[in-house]
Amino acid sequence: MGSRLSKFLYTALVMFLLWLLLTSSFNVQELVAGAIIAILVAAFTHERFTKKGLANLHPKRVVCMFIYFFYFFWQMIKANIDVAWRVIHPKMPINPGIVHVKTKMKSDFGKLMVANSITLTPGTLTLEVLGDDMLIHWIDVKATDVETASKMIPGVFEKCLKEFLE
Amino acid sequence: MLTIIGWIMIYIGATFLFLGALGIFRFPDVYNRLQAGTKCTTLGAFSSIVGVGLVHPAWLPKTLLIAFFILLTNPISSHALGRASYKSGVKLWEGSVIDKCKEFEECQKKEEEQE
Amino acid sequence: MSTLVLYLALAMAILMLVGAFVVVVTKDLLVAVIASAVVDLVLAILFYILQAPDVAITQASIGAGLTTAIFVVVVRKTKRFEDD
Amino acid sequence: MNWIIVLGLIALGTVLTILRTALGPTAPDRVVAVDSMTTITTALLVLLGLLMDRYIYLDISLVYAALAFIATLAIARYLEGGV
Repeated sequence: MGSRLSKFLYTALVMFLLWLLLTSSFNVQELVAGAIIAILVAAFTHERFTKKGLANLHPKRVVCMFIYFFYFFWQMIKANIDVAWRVIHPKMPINPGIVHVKTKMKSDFGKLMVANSITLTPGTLTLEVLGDDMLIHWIDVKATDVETASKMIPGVFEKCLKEFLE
Repeated sequence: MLTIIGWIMIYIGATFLFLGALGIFRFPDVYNRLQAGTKCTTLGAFSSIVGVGLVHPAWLPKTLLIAFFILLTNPISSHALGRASYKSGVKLWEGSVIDKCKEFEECQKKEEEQE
Repeated sequence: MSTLVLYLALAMAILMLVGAFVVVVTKDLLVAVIASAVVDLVLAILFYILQAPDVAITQASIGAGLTTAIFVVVVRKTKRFEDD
Repeated sequence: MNWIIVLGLIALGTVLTILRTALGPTAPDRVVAVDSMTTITTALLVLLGLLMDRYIYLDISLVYAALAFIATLAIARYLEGGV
Protein backbone atom coordinates (compact mmCIF):
# COMPACT_ATOMS: atom_id res chain seq x y z
CA MET A 1 0.00 0.00 0.00
CA GLY A 2 1.23 3.44 -0.89
CA SER A 3 2.45 6.10 1.48
CA ARG A 4 0.38 9.05 2.62
CA LEU A 5 2.13 11.50 0.31
CA SER A 6 1.54 9.49 -2.81
CA LYS A 7 -2.12 8.98 -1.87
CA PHE A 8 -2.45 12.73 -1.34
CA LEU A 9 -0.80 13.60 -4.66
CA TYR A 10 -2.92 11.11 -6.59
CA THR A 11 -6.17 12.43 -5.09
CA ALA A 12 -5.21 16.05 -5.76
CA LEU A 13 -4.31 15.19 -9.36
CA VAL A 14 -7.63 13.44 -10.03
CA MET A 15 -9.60 16.28 -8.42
CA PHE A 16 -7.74 18.89 -10.48
CA LEU A 17 -8.44 16.95 -13.70
CA LEU A 18 -12.13 16.83 -12.74
CA TRP A 19 -12.08 20.62 -12.19
CA LEU A 20 -10.51 21.12 -15.62
CA LEU A 21 -13.21 19.00 -17.24
CA LEU A 22 -15.95 20.88 -15.40
CA THR A 23 -14.81 24.41 -16.18
CA SER A 24 -12.99 23.65 -19.47
CA SER A 25 -11.14 26.98 -19.46
CA PHE A 26 -7.48 27.85 -18.98
CA ASN A 27 -7.98 31.21 -17.33
CA VAL A 28 -5.29 31.78 -14.66
CA GLN A 29 -7.74 32.69 -11.89
CA GLU A 30 -9.81 29.58 -12.43
CA LEU A 31 -6.70 27.40 -12.49
CA VAL A 32 -5.50 28.83 -9.13
CA ALA A 33 -8.91 28.41 -7.54
CA GLY A 34 -9.13 24.86 -8.84
CA ALA A 35 -5.69 23.98 -7.48
CA ILE A 36 -6.56 25.34 -4.02
CA ILE A 37 -9.86 23.45 -3.91
CA ALA A 38 -8.24 20.25 -5.16
CA ILE A 39 -5.60 20.42 -2.42
CA LEU A 40 -8.23 21.09 0.24
CA VAL A 41 -10.42 18.20 -0.89
CA ALA A 42 -7.40 15.89 -1.11
CA ALA A 43 -6.28 16.83 2.40
CA PHE A 44 -9.58 15.64 3.83
CA THR A 45 -10.39 12.61 1.72
CA HIS A 46 -7.17 10.95 0.56
CA GLU A 47 -7.44 8.12 3.09
CA ARG A 48 -10.77 6.97 1.71
CA PHE A 49 -10.31 7.82 -1.95
CA THR A 50 -7.48 5.47 -2.88
CA LYS A 51 -5.44 2.62 -1.47
CA LYS A 52 -2.43 2.52 -3.78
CA GLY A 53 -1.77 6.19 -4.48
CA LEU A 54 0.50 7.08 -7.37
CA ALA A 55 1.06 3.40 -8.18
CA ASN A 56 -2.24 3.59 -10.07
CA LEU A 57 -0.48 5.57 -12.79
CA HIS A 58 2.08 2.89 -13.68
CA PRO A 59 2.34 2.75 -17.53
CA LYS A 60 1.40 -0.92 -17.71
CA ARG A 61 -1.78 -0.25 -15.76
CA VAL A 62 -2.71 2.70 -17.98
CA VAL A 63 -2.19 0.70 -21.18
CA CYS A 64 -4.24 -2.16 -19.81
CA MET A 65 -6.99 0.26 -18.83
CA PHE A 66 -7.17 1.59 -22.39
CA ILE A 67 -7.33 -1.92 -23.83
CA TYR A 68 -10.06 -2.74 -21.34
CA PHE A 69 -12.07 0.31 -22.30
CA PHE A 70 -11.95 -0.43 -26.01
CA TYR A 71 -12.88 -4.06 -25.46
CA PHE A 72 -15.68 -2.92 -23.17
CA PHE A 73 -17.09 -0.52 -25.76
CA TRP A 74 -17.01 -3.19 -28.43
CA GLN A 75 -18.91 -5.56 -26.14
CA MET A 76 -21.39 -2.82 -25.28
CA ILE A 77 -22.19 -2.12 -28.93
CA LYS A 78 -22.67 -5.85 -29.55
CA ALA A 79 -24.96 -6.06 -26.52
CA ASN A 80 -27.10 -3.22 -27.77
CA ILE A 81 -27.51 -4.63 -31.27
CA ASP A 82 -28.45 -7.96 -29.68
CA VAL A 83 -31.08 -6.48 -27.37
CA ALA A 84 -32.43 -4.20 -30.12
CA TRP A 85 -32.86 -7.19 -32.40
CA ARG A 86 -34.78 -9.00 -29.69
CA VAL A 87 -36.97 -5.94 -29.18
CA ILE A 88 -38.00 -5.40 -32.80
CA HIS A 89 -38.40 -9.10 -33.63
CA PRO A 90 -42.17 -9.73 -33.69
CA LYS A 91 -41.95 -12.96 -31.68
CA MET A 92 -39.44 -11.71 -29.05
CA PRO A 93 -36.96 -14.66 -29.01
CA ILE A 94 -36.09 -14.49 -25.31
CA ASN A 95 -35.17 -17.38 -23.05
CA PRO A 96 -34.54 -15.79 -19.67
CA GLY A 97 -33.35 -17.21 -16.37
CA ILE A 98 -31.15 -16.54 -13.34
CA VAL A 99 -27.74 -18.26 -13.22
CA HIS A 100 -25.03 -18.40 -10.58
CA VAL A 101 -21.37 -17.58 -11.33
CA LYS A 102 -18.23 -17.17 -9.26
CA THR A 103 -15.85 -14.22 -9.49
CA LYS A 104 -12.14 -14.18 -8.80
CA MET A 105 -11.88 -10.51 -7.81
CA LYS A 106 -10.95 -9.79 -4.20
CA SER A 107 -11.33 -6.04 -3.64
CA ASP A 108 -14.66 -4.24 -3.44
CA PHE A 109 -13.82 -1.87 -6.28
CA GLY A 110 -12.90 -4.81 -8.50
CA LYS A 111 -16.25 -6.44 -7.77
CA LEU A 112 -18.02 -3.17 -8.58
CA MET A 113 -16.24 -2.91 -11.94
CA VAL A 114 -16.96 -6.55 -12.83
CA ALA A 115 -20.62 -6.17 -11.88
CA ASN A 116 -21.01 -2.96 -13.88
CA SER A 117 -19.31 -4.51 -16.90
CA ILE A 118 -21.56 -7.55 -16.69
CA THR A 119 -24.61 -5.33 -16.56
CA LEU A 120 -23.65 -3.47 -19.71
CA THR A 121 -22.61 -6.48 -21.83
CA PRO A 122 -24.65 -8.94 -23.90
CA GLY A 123 -27.88 -10.03 -22.29
CA THR A 124 -26.75 -10.18 -18.68
CA LEU A 125 -27.70 -8.20 -15.58
CA THR A 126 -26.22 -8.53 -12.10
CA LEU A 127 -28.91 -9.11 -9.50
CA GLU A 128 -26.96 -9.87 -6.32
CA VAL A 129 -23.34 -10.03 -5.16
CA LEU A 130 -22.65 -12.15 -2.07
CA GLY A 131 -18.94 -12.49 -1.42
CA ASP A 132 -17.60 -14.53 -4.34
CA ASP A 133 -20.99 -15.50 -5.68
CA MET A 134 -22.88 -13.46 -8.25
CA LEU A 135 -26.46 -14.06 -9.33
CA ILE A 136 -27.03 -12.97 -12.90
CA HIS A 137 -30.19 -12.60 -14.94
CA TRP A 138 -29.44 -13.85 -18.44
CA ILE A 139 -31.82 -13.04 -21.26
CA ASP A 140 -30.80 -16.07 -23.33
CA VAL A 141 -29.56 -18.89 -21.09
CA LYS A 142 -26.93 -21.06 -22.74
CA ALA A 143 -25.34 -22.85 -19.76
CA THR A 144 -26.83 -23.55 -16.36
CA ASP A 145 -23.98 -25.03 -14.29
CA VAL A 146 -21.59 -22.81 -12.36
CA GLU A 147 -18.28 -23.52 -14.14
CA THR A 148 -19.43 -23.04 -17.73
CA ALA A 149 -21.40 -19.92 -16.89
CA SER A 150 -18.44 -18.45 -14.99
CA LYS A 151 -16.27 -19.01 -18.03
CA MET A 152 -18.80 -17.48 -20.40
CA ILE A 153 -19.90 -14.36 -18.53
CA PRO A 154 -17.19 -12.64 -16.45
CA GLY A 155 -14.18 -14.63 -17.74
CA VAL A 156 -12.67 -12.23 -20.24
CA PHE A 157 -13.24 -9.09 -18.20
CA GLU A 158 -11.51 -10.48 -15.15
CA LYS A 159 -8.25 -11.15 -16.99
CA CYS A 160 -7.70 -7.53 -17.89
CA LEU A 161 -9.28 -6.04 -14.78
CA LYS A 162 -6.98 -8.11 -12.56
CA GLU A 163 -3.99 -6.58 -14.33
CA PHE A 164 -4.76 -2.99 -13.52
CA LEU A 165 -6.66 -3.27 -10.27
CA GLU A 166 -4.85 -5.86 -8.17
CA MET B 1 -16.34 16.31 -41.14
CA LEU B 2 -16.68 16.23 -37.35
CA THR B 3 -20.18 17.64 -37.73
CA ILE B 4 -21.22 14.76 -39.97
CA ILE B 5 -19.81 12.15 -37.56
CA GLY B 6 -21.56 13.92 -34.70
CA TRP B 7 -24.89 13.91 -36.49
CA ILE B 8 -24.54 10.22 -37.31
CA MET B 9 -23.89 9.51 -33.64
CA ILE B 10 -26.92 11.57 -32.62
CA TYR B 11 -29.09 9.58 -35.03
CA ILE B 12 -27.78 6.27 -33.69
CA GLY B 13 -28.35 7.45 -30.13
CA ALA B 14 -31.92 8.60 -30.79
CA THR B 15 -32.72 5.29 -32.47
CA PHE B 16 -31.38 3.31 -29.53
CA LEU B 17 -33.26 5.47 -27.04
CA PHE B 18 -36.48 4.78 -28.93
CA LEU B 19 -35.73 1.04 -29.10
CA GLY B 20 -35.05 0.94 -25.36
CA ALA B 21 -38.39 2.58 -24.65
CA LEU B 22 -40.09 0.13 -27.02
CA GLY B 23 -38.41 -2.74 -25.18
CA ILE B 24 -39.69 -1.43 -21.88
CA PHE B 25 -43.16 -1.34 -23.37
CA ARG B 26 -43.07 -4.81 -24.96
CA PHE B 27 -41.11 -7.18 -22.73
CA PRO B 28 -43.08 -9.43 -20.38
CA ASP B 29 -41.53 -9.08 -16.89
CA VAL B 30 -39.50 -6.66 -14.77
CA TYR B 31 -36.11 -8.26 -15.33
CA ASN B 32 -36.35 -8.28 -19.12
CA ARG B 33 -37.59 -4.71 -19.06
CA LEU B 34 -34.59 -3.83 -16.93
CA GLN B 35 -32.30 -5.40 -19.53
CA ALA B 36 -33.73 -3.31 -22.36
CA GLY B 37 -34.00 -0.20 -20.22
CA THR B 38 -30.42 -0.35 -19.04
CA LYS B 39 -28.49 -1.34 -22.12
CA CYS B 40 -30.29 0.51 -24.88
CA THR B 41 -30.80 3.75 -22.99
CA THR B 42 -27.21 3.81 -21.71
CA LEU B 43 -25.69 3.43 -25.17
CA GLY B 44 -28.30 5.75 -26.68
CA ALA B 45 -27.67 8.52 -24.17
CA PHE B 46 -23.90 8.04 -24.38
CA SER B 47 -23.87 8.16 -28.17
CA SER B 48 -26.14 11.18 -28.55
CA ILE B 49 -24.37 13.19 -25.82
CA VAL B 50 -20.91 12.56 -27.30
CA GLY B 51 -22.40 13.36 -30.70
CA VAL B 52 -23.44 16.78 -29.43
CA GLY B 53 -19.89 17.25 -28.18
CA LEU B 54 -18.53 16.43 -31.65
CA VAL B 55 -20.91 18.82 -33.41
CA HIS B 56 -19.81 21.61 -31.05
CA PRO B 57 -16.14 20.83 -30.23
CA ALA B 58 -15.86 23.52 -27.52
CA TRP B 59 -18.42 21.60 -25.46
CA LEU B 60 -16.58 18.27 -25.66
CA PRO B 61 -15.12 18.13 -22.07
CA LYS B 62 -18.42 18.73 -20.32
CA THR B 63 -20.35 16.35 -22.55
CA LEU B 64 -17.72 13.67 -21.89
CA LEU B 65 -18.21 14.23 -18.16
CA ILE B 66 -22.01 13.88 -18.45
CA ALA B 67 -21.61 10.71 -20.50
CA PHE B 68 -19.19 9.32 -17.92
CA PHE B 69 -21.66 9.99 -15.10
CA ILE B 70 -24.38 8.18 -17.01
CA LEU B 71 -22.08 5.24 -17.71
CA LEU B 72 -21.24 5.02 -14.01
CA THR B 73 -24.63 5.53 -12.35
CA ASN B 74 -26.97 3.66 -14.69
CA PRO B 75 -25.74 0.10 -14.00
CA ILE B 76 -25.74 0.78 -10.25
CA SER B 77 -29.36 1.91 -10.18
CA SER B 78 -30.47 -0.96 -12.39
CA HIS B 79 -28.67 -3.43 -10.13
CA ALA B 80 -30.38 -1.96 -7.07
CA LEU B 81 -33.75 -2.12 -8.81
CA GLY B 82 -33.28 -5.73 -9.88
CA ARG B 83 -32.33 -6.83 -6.39
CA ALA B 84 -35.17 -4.86 -4.83
CA SER B 85 -37.76 -6.31 -7.19
CA TYR B 86 -36.54 -9.85 -6.49
CA LYS B 87 -36.67 -9.27 -2.75
CA SER B 88 -40.10 -7.69 -2.89
CA GLY B 89 -41.40 -10.88 -4.43
CA VAL B 90 -41.91 -10.15 -8.13
CA LYS B 91 -42.21 -13.47 -9.99
CA LEU B 92 -40.21 -14.29 -13.08
CA TRP B 93 -41.96 -14.64 -16.42
CA GLU B 94 -43.47 -18.12 -16.83
CA GLY B 95 -41.26 -18.90 -19.83
CA SER B 96 -38.10 -18.59 -17.72
CA VAL B 97 -35.69 -21.50 -17.81
CA ILE B 98 -33.91 -21.56 -14.47
CA ASP B 99 -33.91 -19.71 -11.15
CA LYS B 100 -30.77 -20.23 -9.09
CA CYS B 101 -31.82 -17.50 -6.66
CA LYS B 102 -33.98 -19.93 -4.75
CA GLU B 103 -30.85 -21.63 -3.39
CA PHE B 104 -29.72 -18.54 -1.51
CA GLU B 105 -31.38 -17.35 1.65
CA GLU B 106 -30.24 -13.76 1.29
CA CYS B 107 -32.30 -13.29 -1.84
CA GLN B 108 -35.59 -14.23 -0.26
CA LYS B 109 -38.07 -11.74 1.02
CA LYS B 110 -37.79 -10.99 4.71
CA GLU B 111 -41.09 -11.45 6.51
CA GLU B 112 -41.85 -8.40 8.61
CA GLU B 113 -44.72 -6.42 9.93
CA GLN B 114 -45.68 -3.39 7.91
CA GLU B 115 -47.55 -1.53 10.62
CA MET C 1 -37.40 25.83 -35.29
CA SER C 2 -39.30 27.77 -32.67
CA THR C 3 -42.55 26.07 -33.72
CA LEU C 4 -40.81 22.72 -33.23
CA VAL C 5 -39.86 23.66 -29.68
CA LEU C 6 -43.43 24.85 -29.12
CA TYR C 7 -44.86 21.50 -30.20
CA LEU C 8 -42.38 19.75 -27.90
CA ALA C 9 -43.54 21.94 -24.99
CA LEU C 10 -47.15 21.03 -25.81
CA ALA C 11 -46.35 17.32 -25.82
CA MET C 12 -44.54 17.66 -22.49
CA ALA C 13 -47.53 19.48 -20.95
CA ILE C 14 -49.84 16.64 -22.03
CA LEU C 15 -47.43 14.08 -20.52
CA MET C 16 -47.44 16.06 -17.29
CA LEU C 17 -51.23 15.88 -17.23
CA VAL C 18 -51.07 12.09 -17.64
CA GLY C 19 -48.65 11.84 -14.70
CA ALA C 20 -50.82 14.09 -12.51
CA PHE C 21 -53.88 12.00 -13.38
CA VAL C 22 -52.10 8.85 -12.22
CA VAL C 23 -51.16 10.62 -8.96
CA VAL C 24 -54.79 11.52 -8.27
CA VAL C 25 -56.38 8.22 -9.27
CA THR C 26 -54.14 5.56 -7.72
CA LYS C 27 -54.69 3.95 -4.31
CA ASP C 28 -51.07 2.82 -3.90
CA LEU C 29 -49.15 5.73 -2.38
CA LEU C 30 -45.76 4.48 -3.62
CA VAL C 31 -47.10 4.63 -7.18
CA ALA C 32 -48.26 8.16 -6.46
CA VAL C 33 -44.72 9.07 -5.34
CA ILE C 34 -43.25 7.60 -8.54
CA ALA C 35 -45.75 9.44 -10.73
CA SER C 36 -45.07 12.71 -8.92
CA ALA C 37 -41.38 12.16 -9.71
CA VAL C 38 -42.42 11.98 -13.37
CA VAL C 39 -44.36 15.26 -13.00
CA ASP C 40 -41.27 16.92 -11.49
CA LEU C 41 -39.10 15.60 -14.32
CA VAL C 42 -41.37 16.92 -17.05
CA LEU C 43 -41.79 20.22 -15.23
CA ALA C 44 -38.01 20.67 -15.30
CA ILE C 45 -38.02 20.08 -19.07
CA LEU C 46 -40.81 22.65 -19.45
CA PHE C 47 -38.86 25.28 -17.49
CA TYR C 48 -35.88 24.48 -19.67
CA ILE C 49 -37.83 24.90 -22.90
CA LEU C 50 -39.28 28.20 -21.68
CA GLN C 51 -35.68 29.46 -21.26
CA ALA C 52 -35.41 29.63 -17.48
CA PRO C 53 -32.23 27.64 -16.81
CA ASP C 54 -31.80 28.66 -13.16
CA VAL C 55 -35.34 27.64 -12.21
CA ALA C 56 -34.84 24.41 -14.13
CA ILE C 57 -31.61 23.62 -12.28
CA THR C 58 -33.33 24.09 -8.91
CA GLN C 59 -36.35 22.09 -9.97
CA ALA C 60 -34.09 19.29 -11.21
CA SER C 61 -32.01 19.02 -8.07
CA ILE C 62 -34.85 19.41 -5.54
CA GLY C 63 -37.58 17.66 -7.47
CA ALA C 64 -35.56 14.75 -8.76
CA GLY C 65 -33.51 13.86 -5.73
CA LEU C 66 -34.79 15.34 -2.51
CA THR C 67 -38.60 15.37 -2.76
CA THR C 68 -38.87 11.77 -3.87
CA ALA C 69 -36.53 10.54 -1.13
CA ILE C 70 -38.45 12.44 1.58
CA PHE C 71 -41.81 11.16 0.29
CA VAL C 72 -40.46 7.60 0.31
CA VAL C 73 -39.39 8.00 3.94
CA VAL C 74 -42.85 9.37 4.78
CA VAL C 75 -44.59 6.43 3.08
CA ARG C 76 -42.31 4.11 5.03
CA LYS C 77 -43.19 5.74 8.33
CA THR C 78 -46.94 5.71 7.76
CA LYS C 79 -48.61 3.15 5.47
CA ARG C 80 -48.56 2.29 1.83
CA PHE C 81 -52.14 1.65 0.76
CA GLU C 82 -54.92 4.16 0.98
CA ASP C 83 -58.23 3.16 2.60
CA ASP C 84 -61.39 3.09 0.56
CA MET D 1 -35.44 18.08 -40.93
CA ASN D 2 -32.74 16.51 -38.74
CA TRP D 3 -34.30 17.92 -35.63
CA ILE D 4 -37.80 16.71 -36.49
CA ILE D 5 -36.61 13.10 -36.80
CA VAL D 6 -34.40 13.10 -33.69
CA LEU D 7 -36.81 14.91 -31.39
CA GLY D 8 -39.70 12.86 -32.77
CA LEU D 9 -37.95 9.58 -31.93
CA ILE D 10 -37.12 10.77 -28.43
CA ALA D 11 -40.63 12.10 -27.82
CA LEU D 12 -42.11 8.77 -28.95
CA GLY D 13 -39.81 6.99 -26.53
CA THR D 14 -40.91 9.26 -23.69
CA VAL D 15 -44.56 8.58 -24.52
CA LEU D 16 -43.93 4.81 -24.39
CA THR D 17 -42.22 5.01 -20.99
CA ILE D 18 -45.03 7.21 -19.64
CA LEU D 19 -47.55 4.63 -20.86
CA ARG D 20 -45.61 1.91 -19.04
CA THR D 21 -45.59 4.09 -15.93
CA ALA D 22 -49.36 4.51 -16.09
CA LEU D 23 -50.15 0.88 -16.98
CA GLY D 24 -47.42 -1.16 -15.27
CA PRO D 25 -48.87 -3.94 -13.14
CA THR D 26 -46.45 -3.73 -10.18
CA ALA D 27 -44.52 -0.89 -8.57
CA PRO D 28 -41.06 -2.10 -9.80
CA ASP D 29 -42.29 -1.89 -13.40
CA ARG D 30 -43.11 1.76 -12.91
CA VAL D 31 -39.78 2.49 -11.26
CA VAL D 32 -37.94 0.87 -14.18
CA ALA D 33 -39.89 3.02 -16.61
CA VAL D 34 -39.18 6.21 -14.63
CA ASP D 35 -35.48 5.35 -14.37
CA SER D 36 -35.02 4.93 -18.10
CA MET D 37 -37.16 8.01 -18.70
CA THR D 38 -34.63 9.92 -16.60
CA THR D 39 -31.82 8.76 -18.86
CA ILE D 40 -33.79 9.67 -21.98
CA THR D 41 -34.49 13.08 -20.47
CA THR D 42 -30.81 13.72 -19.81
CA ALA D 43 -30.04 13.08 -23.46
CA LEU D 44 -32.98 15.24 -24.50
CA LEU D 45 -31.73 18.15 -22.38
CA VAL D 46 -28.28 18.00 -24.00
CA LEU D 47 -29.84 17.88 -27.46
CA LEU D 48 -32.07 20.87 -26.68
CA GLY D 49 -28.97 22.70 -25.49
CA LEU D 50 -27.48 22.14 -28.95
CA LEU D 51 -30.72 23.25 -30.63
CA MET D 52 -30.91 26.50 -28.67
CA ASP D 53 -27.12 26.95 -28.70
CA ARG D 54 -26.66 27.82 -25.01
CA TYR D 55 -23.65 26.47 -23.13
CA ILE D 56 -25.21 26.95 -19.69
CA TYR D 57 -27.93 24.43 -20.45
CA LEU D 58 -25.39 21.62 -20.14
CA ASP D 59 -25.13 22.30 -16.39
CA ILE D 60 -28.75 21.27 -15.85
CA SER D 61 -28.08 18.01 -17.61
CA LEU D 62 -25.00 17.45 -15.45
CA VAL D 63 -26.99 18.01 -12.25
CA TYR D 64 -29.64 15.67 -13.54
CA ALA D 65 -27.19 12.90 -14.43
CA ALA D 66 -25.58 13.12 -11.00
CA LEU D 67 -28.70 13.48 -8.84
CA ALA D 68 -31.58 11.67 -10.49
CA PHE D 69 -30.46 8.22 -9.45
CA ILE D 70 -30.79 9.12 -5.76
CA ALA D 71 -34.57 8.89 -6.17
CA THR D 72 -34.25 5.48 -7.81
CA LEU D 73 -31.97 4.27 -5.03
CA ALA D 74 -34.39 5.51 -2.35
CA ILE D 75 -37.33 3.69 -3.90
CA ALA D 76 -35.22 0.55 -4.35
CA ARG D 77 -34.25 0.63 -0.67
CA TYR D 78 -37.89 0.99 0.26
CA LEU D 79 -38.89 -2.03 -1.84
CA GLU D 80 -36.15 -4.10 -0.23
CA GLY D 81 -37.59 -3.38 3.19
CA GLY D 82 -35.39 -0.68 4.73
CA VAL D 83 -34.78 2.99 4.05
